[in-house]
Amino acid sequence: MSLSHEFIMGLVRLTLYVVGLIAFAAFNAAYLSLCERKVPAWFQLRYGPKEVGPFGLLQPVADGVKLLTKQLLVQKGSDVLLFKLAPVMVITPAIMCLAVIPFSETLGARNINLGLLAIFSFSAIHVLGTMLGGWASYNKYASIAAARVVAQNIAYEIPLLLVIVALVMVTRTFNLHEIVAQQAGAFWHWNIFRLQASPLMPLAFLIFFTCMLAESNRAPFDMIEAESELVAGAFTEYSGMGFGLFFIAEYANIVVGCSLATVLFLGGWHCPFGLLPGLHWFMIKMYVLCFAVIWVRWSFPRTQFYGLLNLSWKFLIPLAFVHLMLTAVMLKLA
Amino acid sequence: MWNYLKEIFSGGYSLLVGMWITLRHTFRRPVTVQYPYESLKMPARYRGHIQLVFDAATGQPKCVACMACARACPSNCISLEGHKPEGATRRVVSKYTLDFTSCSLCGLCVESCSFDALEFSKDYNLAATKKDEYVMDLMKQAQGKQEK
Amino acid sequence: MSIEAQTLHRETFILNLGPQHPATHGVLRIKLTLDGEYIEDAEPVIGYGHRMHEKMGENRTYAKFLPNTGRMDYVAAMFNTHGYVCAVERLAGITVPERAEFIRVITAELNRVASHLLWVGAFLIDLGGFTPLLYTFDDREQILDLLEAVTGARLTFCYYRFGGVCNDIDDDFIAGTRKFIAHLRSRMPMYHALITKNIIFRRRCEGIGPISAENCRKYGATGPVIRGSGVAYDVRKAEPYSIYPRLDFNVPVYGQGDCMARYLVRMDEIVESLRIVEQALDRLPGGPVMAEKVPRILKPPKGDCYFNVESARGSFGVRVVSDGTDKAYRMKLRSPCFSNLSLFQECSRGMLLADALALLGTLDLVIPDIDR
Amino acid sequence: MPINMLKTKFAEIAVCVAATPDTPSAPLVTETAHAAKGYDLDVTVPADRVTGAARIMDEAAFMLEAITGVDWMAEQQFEIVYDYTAVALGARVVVRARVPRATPELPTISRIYPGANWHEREAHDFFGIVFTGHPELIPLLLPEDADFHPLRKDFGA
Repeated sequence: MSLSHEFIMGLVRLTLYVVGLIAFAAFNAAYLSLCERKVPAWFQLRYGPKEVGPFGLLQPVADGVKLLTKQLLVQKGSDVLLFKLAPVMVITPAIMCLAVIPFSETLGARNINLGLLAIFSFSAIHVLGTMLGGWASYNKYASIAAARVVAQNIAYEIPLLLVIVALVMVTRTFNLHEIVAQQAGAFWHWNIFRLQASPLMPLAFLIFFTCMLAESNRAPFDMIEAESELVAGAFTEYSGMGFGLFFIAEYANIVVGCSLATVLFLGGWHCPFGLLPGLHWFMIKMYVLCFAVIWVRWSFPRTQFYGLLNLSWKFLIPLAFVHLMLTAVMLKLA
Repeated sequence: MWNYLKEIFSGGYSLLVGMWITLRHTFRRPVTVQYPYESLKMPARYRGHIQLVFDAATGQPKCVACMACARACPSNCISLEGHKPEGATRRVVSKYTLDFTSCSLCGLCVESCSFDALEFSKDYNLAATKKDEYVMDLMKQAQGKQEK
Repeated sequence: MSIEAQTLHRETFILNLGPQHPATHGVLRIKLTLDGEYIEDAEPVIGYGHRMHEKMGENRTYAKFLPNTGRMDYVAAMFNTHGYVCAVERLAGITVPERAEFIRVITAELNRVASHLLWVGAFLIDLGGFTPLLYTFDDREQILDLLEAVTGARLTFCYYRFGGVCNDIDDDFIAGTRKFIAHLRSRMPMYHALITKNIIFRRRCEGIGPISAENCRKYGATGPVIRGSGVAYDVRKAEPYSIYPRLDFNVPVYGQGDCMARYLVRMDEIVESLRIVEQALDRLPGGPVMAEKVPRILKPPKGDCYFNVESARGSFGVRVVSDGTDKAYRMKLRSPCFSNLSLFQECSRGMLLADALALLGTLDLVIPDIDR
Repeated sequence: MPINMLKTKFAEIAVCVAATPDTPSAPLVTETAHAAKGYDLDVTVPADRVTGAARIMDEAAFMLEAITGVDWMAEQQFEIVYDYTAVALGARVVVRARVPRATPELPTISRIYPGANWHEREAHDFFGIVFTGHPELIPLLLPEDADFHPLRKDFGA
């Protein structure tokens, strides 16, 4: 059996990308979780973790080791298969999503034509994973959280997709690489400021960001792990790395969401002043958005569940529709 | 419609104000005390566990074993013995035990003492691994402190 | 039909909230019957921290019971001690020197501020906001520092004695308190901007968990709960004690009866308490802080009496029945939280789980105070 | 409702006793000095009339503050004390009733004051007083299998 050179190279490339993406996701989870503890510490007039390593930089390692040494307890009466499958189902799509994101002109695992669609189809799976995890836990708090996560994600998928549809109408492509390429140049070329396409573009970005928070179950929309109501929500029964995977997935989802926001609205790897485009600009933009996610979480109380649905159905969806209509009209007129 | 838009703007503005407040706090100095490295000085009236006061002139405890403190204690955690040495004008304490496991740090014993023979320790690092360590022999403790 | 079949038929399930649950602030268990997320029935199960303080009051002398009082409502320990010493003083006919009365009011009101600040933070935790807790703790800590310098303890003060207080306050305390009052006043706009005006917070509180004035009366709910339902009932005004009649302060009342009203009552009470402390400091007279001729072993005459104080959570009452010996024949401690919690079952019916927890938070429960 | 009106109302249901054998018996309704006692009106009613007293208090818009017992060993009686306070007046009324220690039973007032439910359960816990007609007279503060009553004077501490 002879394997062609290209096939082997392709396999190596694939393996490298898979390893690289998993490493990227894990690294982000580790250090975003450190940020998640350091940033609120600054807000709250304290120091945050500072014992492990210089400035607490090795704290994620300590956390990881602790999680790895813990036993994954499976509660009697729970659905063992689903219970163990759920964390995997949550983390895999998050990593898959990273595969189509163009980090720079040349860096990106796969440049496929339907990249945007791929991301939305993958990201729908993690909802299922969380739901199954909560359901299989055989715990009432987790079951309530499982029901909540579905209602919440359905409600927020709609405005999210409406905003994306409007954007795609403007860009005329699903290819993320091309979407970024269209935004080349200084910041007024970015989609967020593409006011000639629709004057509501900045608002569309805010809707996208809000929905992204809700989709990744982040505060103030963290209904599924509302600790003052549901103890730890869907993750109540998870211990050790079972919980660890959910944890990594949460941050991977934030990274995906922020990357997507960067790609779609903030000009991807392009510099705001048209200078030196590259990976660093992408990273700066993405991490600024990640900081905003953490910032929002530590500034506000949690919304009530009907408040969350009200926000989606009464505010975000109508606004997204208005934005969609306006974009269509502008396109027709242009 | 107007109210609808007003709500969006006022609501959004209130969120921005909240974020601005938390961000502003970032630039203030942390208020926490990094405990094992730095510790606070206890105020003069801090009620720690009790200890015996020694007479500077004689080097002996001021306590005359009148049992007032033991009687005042709501939790009965003070037990002491005293004797009257020959030729002395007053009794001296020979054994003073504080069962810290049931002490509630109320300070009624110090208040009841008419000889100023009891004071509060300012030591608050009182973690121990065994219950026995909390049955404190105040005579011994005080001697240990004097030797230091 | 068996119980299980009925439950199946109604499609409700029972959820044990607690005894260890983040929202119950202690070992309180609430047996919830839920229909989806709607509460059909919420039965509080209490007594996990029961220590029988009333029996302890019967088998030890009056003075020895003093430390116990701080251990019921440990967040606002001054008030329990205040109610207790005042009840015994009333029974034994001890008059307290004026300076001691002023010091009592100053420390008690500072304690009220500390308690309310803690509540604001803890309530925000119930609603899922963590940062305000740290800010209120920062401010509360300064009160505790002040009180610690005077009383020697940060929580279980045990500061009042029959006939006065055990330590006099010094100039450092007065200067520190004045500084703190100015500091907290400057912080209040920040709290209002961060919490009160926040749209999410308002949505979580406005119109949520209404308690009618009638329900408050029927269940004996007092304190900020009844004042949030539009009834201006404050023991400090209704049955004036200590030097309160001589001080100028308002009783904040909000009529809506919802969580927001109770929250606003407490926020306004912080400001009012600061005013009280300031006035008391301005008029602080000299003189002794302990009445003379208070016997070491107190033996009040036969009879009974009742004394009520306005604690941070409502009206805290002590009924002492004396048989002329050095120990109380009967000591009834009426805790405000006990009555405040008892209306939860009725008022939470039909609410969503998260809203009910907001309602539970605004009742400002201190579990050891309920269980005694 | 002012105190003197309450006084006449309570006089109808209060226990009547004679101070000395020669004097005519008078209802046990005493006005007391608030500053000395902490309450304004001290009423003693027969055990079966506590609901009537509660109704009077309810009509006068009083709030139920507490229900408690006192164990009078020497007289072989339990005294049940109801503390009412008027939110508007700042007046406080104490209603007392006595039951024999052997059969400590009296009607519940939890239908008039739902808040009495817990107070009565607490009194049942501590003294073993049975409030007839109470919806669920099970231990509240004590463990659910508690069969002792700690505030009885003959309870070994």
